[in-house]
Amino acid sequence: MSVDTPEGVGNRIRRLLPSSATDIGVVLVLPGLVLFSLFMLFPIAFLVYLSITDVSRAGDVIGIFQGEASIVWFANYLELFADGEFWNSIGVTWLYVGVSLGLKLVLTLVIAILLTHDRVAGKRYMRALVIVPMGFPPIFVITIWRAIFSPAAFGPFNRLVSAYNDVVIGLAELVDTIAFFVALRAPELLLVDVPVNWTGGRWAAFFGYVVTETWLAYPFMVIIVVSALQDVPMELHDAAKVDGAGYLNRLRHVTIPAIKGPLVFASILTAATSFQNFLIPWVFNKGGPGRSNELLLVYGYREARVFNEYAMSSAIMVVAIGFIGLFMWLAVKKTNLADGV
Amino acid sequence: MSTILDAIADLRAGRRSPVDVAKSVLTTGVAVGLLLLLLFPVYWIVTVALSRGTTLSSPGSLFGDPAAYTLDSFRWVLENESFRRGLLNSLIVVTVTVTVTLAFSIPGAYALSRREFFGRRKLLYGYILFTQVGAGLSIAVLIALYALFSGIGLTNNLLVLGLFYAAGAIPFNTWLLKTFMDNIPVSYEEAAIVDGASQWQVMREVILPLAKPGIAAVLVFAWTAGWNEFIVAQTLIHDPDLYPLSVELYGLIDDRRGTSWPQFAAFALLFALPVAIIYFLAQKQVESGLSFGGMEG
Amino acid sequence: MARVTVDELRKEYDTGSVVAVNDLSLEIEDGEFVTVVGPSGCGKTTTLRMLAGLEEPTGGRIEIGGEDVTDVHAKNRDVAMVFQNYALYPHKTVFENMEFGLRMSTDLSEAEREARVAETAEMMDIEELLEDKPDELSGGQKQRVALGRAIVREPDLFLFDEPLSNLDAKLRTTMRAEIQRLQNELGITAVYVTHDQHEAMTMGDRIVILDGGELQQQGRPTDVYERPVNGFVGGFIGSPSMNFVDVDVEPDGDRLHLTGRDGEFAYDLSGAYVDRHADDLESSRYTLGVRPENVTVADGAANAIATTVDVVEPVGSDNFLHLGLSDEFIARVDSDVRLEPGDRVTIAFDESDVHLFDAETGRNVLTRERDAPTVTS
Amino acid sequence: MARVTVDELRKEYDTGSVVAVNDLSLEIEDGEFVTVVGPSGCGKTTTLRMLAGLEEPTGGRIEIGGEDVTDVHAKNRDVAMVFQNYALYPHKTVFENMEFGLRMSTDLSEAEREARVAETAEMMDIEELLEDKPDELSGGQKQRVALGRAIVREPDLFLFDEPLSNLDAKLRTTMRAEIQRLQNELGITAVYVTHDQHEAMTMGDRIVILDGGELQQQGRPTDVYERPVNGFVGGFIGSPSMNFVDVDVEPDGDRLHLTGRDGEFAYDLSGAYVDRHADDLESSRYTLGVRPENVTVADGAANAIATTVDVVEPVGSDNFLHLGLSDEFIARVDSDVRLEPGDRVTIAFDESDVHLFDAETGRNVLTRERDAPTVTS
Amino acid sequence: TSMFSGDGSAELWHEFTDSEEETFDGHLETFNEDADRELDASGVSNMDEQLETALPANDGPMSFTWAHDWIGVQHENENLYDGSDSFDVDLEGTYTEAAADAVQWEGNVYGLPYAAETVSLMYNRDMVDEPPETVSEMVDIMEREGEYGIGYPGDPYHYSAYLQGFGGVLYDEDADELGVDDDAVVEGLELIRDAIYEYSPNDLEEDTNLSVFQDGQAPFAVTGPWNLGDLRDAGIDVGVAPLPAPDGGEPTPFTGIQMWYLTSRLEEADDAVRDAVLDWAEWYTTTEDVATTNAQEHATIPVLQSVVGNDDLGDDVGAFSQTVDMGMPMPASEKMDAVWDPVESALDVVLGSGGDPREELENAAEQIRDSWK
Ligand SMILES: Nc1ncnc2c1ncn2[C@@H]1O[C@H](COP(=O)(O)OP(=O)(O)OP(=O)(O)O)[C@@H](O)[C@H]1O
Ligand SMILES: Nc1ncnc2c1ncn2[C@@H]1O[C@H](COP(=O)(O)OP(=O)(O)OP(=O)(O)O)[C@@H](O)[C@H]1O
Ligand SMILES: [Mg+2]
Ligand SMILES: [Mg+2]
Repeated sequence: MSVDTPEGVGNRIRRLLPSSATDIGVVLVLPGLVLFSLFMLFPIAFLVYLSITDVSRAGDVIGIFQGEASIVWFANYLELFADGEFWNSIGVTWLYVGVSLGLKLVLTLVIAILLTHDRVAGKRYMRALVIVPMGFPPIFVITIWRAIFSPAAFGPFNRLVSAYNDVVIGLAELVDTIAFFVALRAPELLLVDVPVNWTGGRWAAFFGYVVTETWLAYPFMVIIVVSALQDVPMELHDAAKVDGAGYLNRLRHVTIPAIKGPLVFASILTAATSFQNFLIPWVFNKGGPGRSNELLLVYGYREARVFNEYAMSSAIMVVAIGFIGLFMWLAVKKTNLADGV
Repeated sequence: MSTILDAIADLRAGRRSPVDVAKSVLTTGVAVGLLLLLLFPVYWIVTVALSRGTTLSSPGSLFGDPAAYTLDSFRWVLENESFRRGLLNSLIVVTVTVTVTLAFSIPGAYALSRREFFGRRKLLYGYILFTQVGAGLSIAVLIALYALFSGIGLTNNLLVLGLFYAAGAIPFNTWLLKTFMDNIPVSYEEAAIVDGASQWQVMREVILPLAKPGIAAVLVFAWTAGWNEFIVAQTLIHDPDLYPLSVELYGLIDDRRGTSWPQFAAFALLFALPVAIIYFLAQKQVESGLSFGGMEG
Repeated sequence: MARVTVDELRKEYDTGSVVAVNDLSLEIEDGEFVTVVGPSGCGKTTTLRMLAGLEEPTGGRIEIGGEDVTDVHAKNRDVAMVFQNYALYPHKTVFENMEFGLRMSTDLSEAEREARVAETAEMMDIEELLEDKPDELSGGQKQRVALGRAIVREPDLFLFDEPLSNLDAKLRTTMRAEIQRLQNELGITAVYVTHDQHEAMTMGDRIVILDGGELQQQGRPTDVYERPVNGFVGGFIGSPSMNFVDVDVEPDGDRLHLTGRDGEFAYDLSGAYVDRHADDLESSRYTLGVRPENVTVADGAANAIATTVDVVEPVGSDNFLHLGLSDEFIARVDSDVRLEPGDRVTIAFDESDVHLFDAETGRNVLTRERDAPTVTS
Repeated sequence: MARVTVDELRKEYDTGSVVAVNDLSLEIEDGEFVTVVGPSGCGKTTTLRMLAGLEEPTGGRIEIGGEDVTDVHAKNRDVAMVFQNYALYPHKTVFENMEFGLRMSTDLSEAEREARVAETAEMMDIEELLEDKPDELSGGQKQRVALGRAIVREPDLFLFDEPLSNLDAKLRTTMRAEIQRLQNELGITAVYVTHDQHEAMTMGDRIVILDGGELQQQGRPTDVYERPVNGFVGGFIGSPSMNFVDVDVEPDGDRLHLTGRDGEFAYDLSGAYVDRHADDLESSRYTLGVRPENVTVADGAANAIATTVDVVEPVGSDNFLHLGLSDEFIARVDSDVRLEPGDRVTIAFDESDVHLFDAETGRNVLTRERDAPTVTS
Repeated sequence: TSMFSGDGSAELWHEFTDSEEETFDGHLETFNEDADRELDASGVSNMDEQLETALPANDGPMSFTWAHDWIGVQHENENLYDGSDSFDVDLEGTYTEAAADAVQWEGNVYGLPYAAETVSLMYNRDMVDEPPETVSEMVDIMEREGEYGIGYPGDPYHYSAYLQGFGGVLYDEDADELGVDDDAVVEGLELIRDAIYEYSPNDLEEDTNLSVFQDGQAPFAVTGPWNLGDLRDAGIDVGVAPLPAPDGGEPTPFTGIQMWYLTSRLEEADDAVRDAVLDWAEWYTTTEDVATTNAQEHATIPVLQSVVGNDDLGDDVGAFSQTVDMGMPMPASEKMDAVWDPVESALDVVLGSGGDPREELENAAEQIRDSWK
């Protein structure tokens, strides 16, 4: 960006001068910008204002126009930063974002690579099917996943785990009968205690969140990565083959670098979305057990709705928006998204 | 399909070795397996919608008793007055969202892609920064939002709701479309200008048709944004006659009295249908719209 | 059709740090076909784009058909441009591609437009393609459509930006003939940018050579070929390139004695040659230029120079001998002259084929007097 | 380096409906540089890709260095390929691009790899670019890196698929010289696909001409130029193209009298010429071929033919005269032969420069006996 | 109301289930026939959230129906209308004592009551001959019958009967005392853990719990009258009984009084509308036919004195009535709002992840006290 160089300044001045080419750009961008500001920036500004007042109830928020709130400046923020739950929440949220992103990336890559692979018949139809999760309302899907992760023994996931246990035991027995002289103790380690308490255990619940989040977000990433994969120049693969690279090496040295831009782009967007996830923890077990898995927005929501601390919750949201803003800003800086993918 | 037939023909003619064909069958098998695994919840939802009773999970067979499958729940949804009303309302909202998003983001994207103007880069940054803020914003500040909107009398209005979604969708979609337009060679546009086309004609005759894949992607994203959202809808709409489908759907979840899951599942499936249709229709366009690759000159 | 005047046209980029076109003045007669050549980045495209109105000049004036169009928007200039990549609208059929310009810039009725397109399509032999989309066409067909799209509008001025460079050699020959035929039939006024020697030499009534944004020379192709105003033009026009040898000049009676600064080379210029520019030969350092086809292998001739054959390149029709006289000194000889690398040969060339360029300014000491006529020709 | 044997190589696409390569057999000696030419779609790229292992042959065998590699995967063949669009890994630096092949296909240590890359980079004069990414390079630099990437691996066989076609004329000349220098220095075995006449003629020890997937002729470039086995090869090699005239042959004593089927043309072949192939001239319909550079404007010569000048194309070094003898009959004459369109001229060409092709099979009646030596040469 | 916008003009809001709505529509029709001004009603989902935003903005209904426990909050938020001067009914003389108390808050009458409700024990008659009277009896049966023993949704509302089964009170409204960490409540939670959760499908989710009963895999379930219809439709021969008593205690479930609330919008409403709404509340809560139909069709417990004890209401109502009698009205104070969530978290931790009951309840109590500050 040429901003502070003399040319930059010159350019800026020139661009400010009335000239049809410049004007029309502004005119075209302006409506969208105004609409966006009206409906998004303005509420954010309002939120920031709320966060420095002492409003506690819904009624007060609405009454704020009648000047019923007093300004307490940073009291809410100070209180927030002093709250251990808040820091726990921040930690869990980042962990959640990180782990689910990792899982999403792996899953997305596997799906996308499979569904663009030459050897897969009917891949176009499969690609259409695989993004079906995008069509359901999140609240519904999350409830379904909550049921899948039911801690009851007959919960679908618990059934899966039981089935897995059966397979392990079966295999162990098989090995045992074939090689009877081997004292086989390994299965104990491989077995899982059923039923798993998916909502009662902190990490079990966390696992449930991550799986659900991944399921919700992968279609978006798959669409983008599939599109990117279709654009990888065949010639690069040919060059790598001739250079002696096998499938995995080509994946690592040709495919992945070629789709890196879109992949990073999709990652950043879903990471930012999952940072703000509310419904998953809320529907699963309200960020439980206890408050151990409260993602940031659940924390904020609790403050607002349950404890009637609207100002506090606004402060939390401001912090959340700050985090996302910072995250996006860094991401954009690092990856040059502003110039395209 | 033709891939398979070709493979068989090739195998017969000895042009492909059995090993080669086996490899294809195996990879396809892996893909299908993965797909089945991923779509398990969807399959489950379908069986729930077909089941009798009211519960989602059941200690018996996971998928209920196929012999007892019934379409009652779907019938219930379709005959349900609020479904039909909600559908209409949702269509209104989504039409507004999609139209406004397209109407605002196409020119915006064009300007960002093709024109140099003061603050262009800052705006691009801003847009990307804010692409993801909208969603989370709505949850904790519902009251604030409501206070704002009711203060200026904009509650209970489907147009305003649609506009709100559009506002949230504009940054991301503008940026997406801008990225797409960056890859449309300028020479088409110049050819049209030299041919005597005005700015507007260039837009209509050249840019719009060429940006179709990008526009299709935006359409799908804007559509899902307007269609699936319910929290803001519920906050800004108090008149049950104006509830969009998502709010009606959410209303079926009754914490106190229990939810009738087959009905809920049937409702959700019907709810998801339009999105699925739109996507199937636009799939090819969307996939190339998101490819971020070059367009042939 | 129209006369085009370009007056001190200038284009700067990046706030003046890049001068793409440097005060270029040109007169293009009605019906004249001008080819523009020059190395990559010399400002050819920029000039064309300013003529089309796609780029705003930093300075200078453009007149088309007597009207000052410098500030006229591209869409209001009656100009057609054929782009290097054709820039056919991929979503429109061939018919729609051709009709688009008519629809935009004329108020012909639909029927009239159809008739015009049909007529042009016939002329270009693309009637059968009218319903196809560009991506169903081969390279040559695309090129034809791009030409047709320009022609159908019957504009004042045609601009071509390396229109054939994406075609293979055979197709290029065909299309070149096509364009020449159209030029003859329609008498179009055209500016044609190319980097193909053959096109530049054969297509234009006039050739314009640019370098670094500046006009180097303009004139009839053969004139430019035979009398390049400077070393750049001499080296740029012609393939293989003109051979250059750095020489020191020493008067020797009424003759001039040239000695190669890297040895081996010696040549005498006659009094007649000297007379034509005697007062110009002040400095003693010059570069001698002679074209490969003018170098002959001839033992007994006057002014013969003995040298070694480094490489023999038989190209079928001729043999190219790379000689040891300077870095890249080539003689084009008949293909039946069979020599081997390492052979000693004696070469000669006629005094009339010798060009002398000032080692500092590069200027051709002979053609200086002729600057005036070539510029206004 | 290695000897390459291609035996009845065949490639079909779309379940046999397209035969891209039709039972091609070739022997490439160790250290030989073979250029492959042919019109677009004739199967050049397909052949190369089969050699590289990127395409599975439908039939036939490929041996490299005595080993049958037909079913060996590309990554296990010791072959390097230079692609038309360079195909440099865009996210890797020049160094990494060059090192990649070594890393994949050899078990050299890092230090050894670095040394090899450094050495090659020096040879290619790209040491300074090692840290740059491909998109920071100019076309010529990219081309150099692509070459370096291939060379550094010291493979058995080099494959080039029109490596210079994306460069401009001047750069192409430089890079051509570069490749020739490498070829001389390293003595590489290479198959070089091109559509550039000049490259085809000058770069290869041998030239292979394909058409429609089938081998037409192979041999030393000058041999092929002078003795094309059929009309296709005659017309394809050489620029401007060989001139063709459809003639009827009538014996006239011991001579043969040729008459153009479209009038104007008449030529007598001597008994000596006739003797060389008398028994072949059964059919009476032939096509006569003569190269433009062999046609002279000469009034008094024997066998002179009077005709009209249609177009004069001065290309600087020569003038191309388009004559009325057949559709496209060109004479390349000296640039000081100044004729105007419409002038009557008398032309002549030597009997030894005349090719006679069977009108039906296209076969050159003269070179038939020489088929054997050219095929195995 | 145009096509795109509305003003939320329906005067009455409810969140009835389909079958309840059907009965309700009948009542409304009857009322509207004789009324001077017809009233309009809407089923609203997530009514609490809707009201919370609508009423302060002078939007939303004139009246809505819900259990009495919102009174405190709505009063705090100034969303209610005091009807004490407007009603002609004598509260104490017309409704049961609990019902009459429930609609009053700080001396204001914020609506009129029409039914009581609570959760009670349901048993599968095919598996259980005689409903158990004590928890030990129930445990015996659970040990014997079914894959699972009981479907018992795991939230403070459903569990309140046993949390408060040994004399503890989660929140004593009158004394303004928090009892969450009382020994008695801890004892109750231990009982729930050992004698109830142990036999449940180990998922607190209501859906899972109901499913085991509905599938005939558990002899017992604890739920409210609203699920009776569905359970019977699923083919279970459901019997309703009072909640069994723990050793040395008595189940004390929270009970709710269904009422028509008067909202603050009435203050500025037209006289005609206001009168119609007030009339409606009176008519609905004092018409015997309404009370009996609701009881017969939806097993709600009448609070209209003239109907209470009526024999025609059916066995189910009888059993529910007995449970209601054991119970205590939910606290309506807004302070109660802060109690639910921490207690639910505590249940979650204790039952779900084996936390210590005392410790977790003390934690919860601390949180609640914090948020009251
Ligand atoms: N938009 C631009 N911004 C900055 N510099 C530019 C721009 N366009 C062209 N230039 C510069 O102007 C000079 C002339 O460019 P131009 O494209 O006219 O060259 P050209 O003669 O057409 O070259 P080529 O043969 O490669 O097409 C070059 O140095 C180029 O880098
Ligand atoms: N993947 C493919 N499927 C079907 N046909 C193909 C495929 N690849 C090549 N062909 C066909 O095979 C023939 C030979 O193609 P090839 O690319 O080898 O030609 P080429 O000689 O390299 O041409 P060019 O000079 O244009 O590069 C052509 O007719 C082409 O259409
Ligand atoms: Mg250019
Ligand atoms: Mg090719």
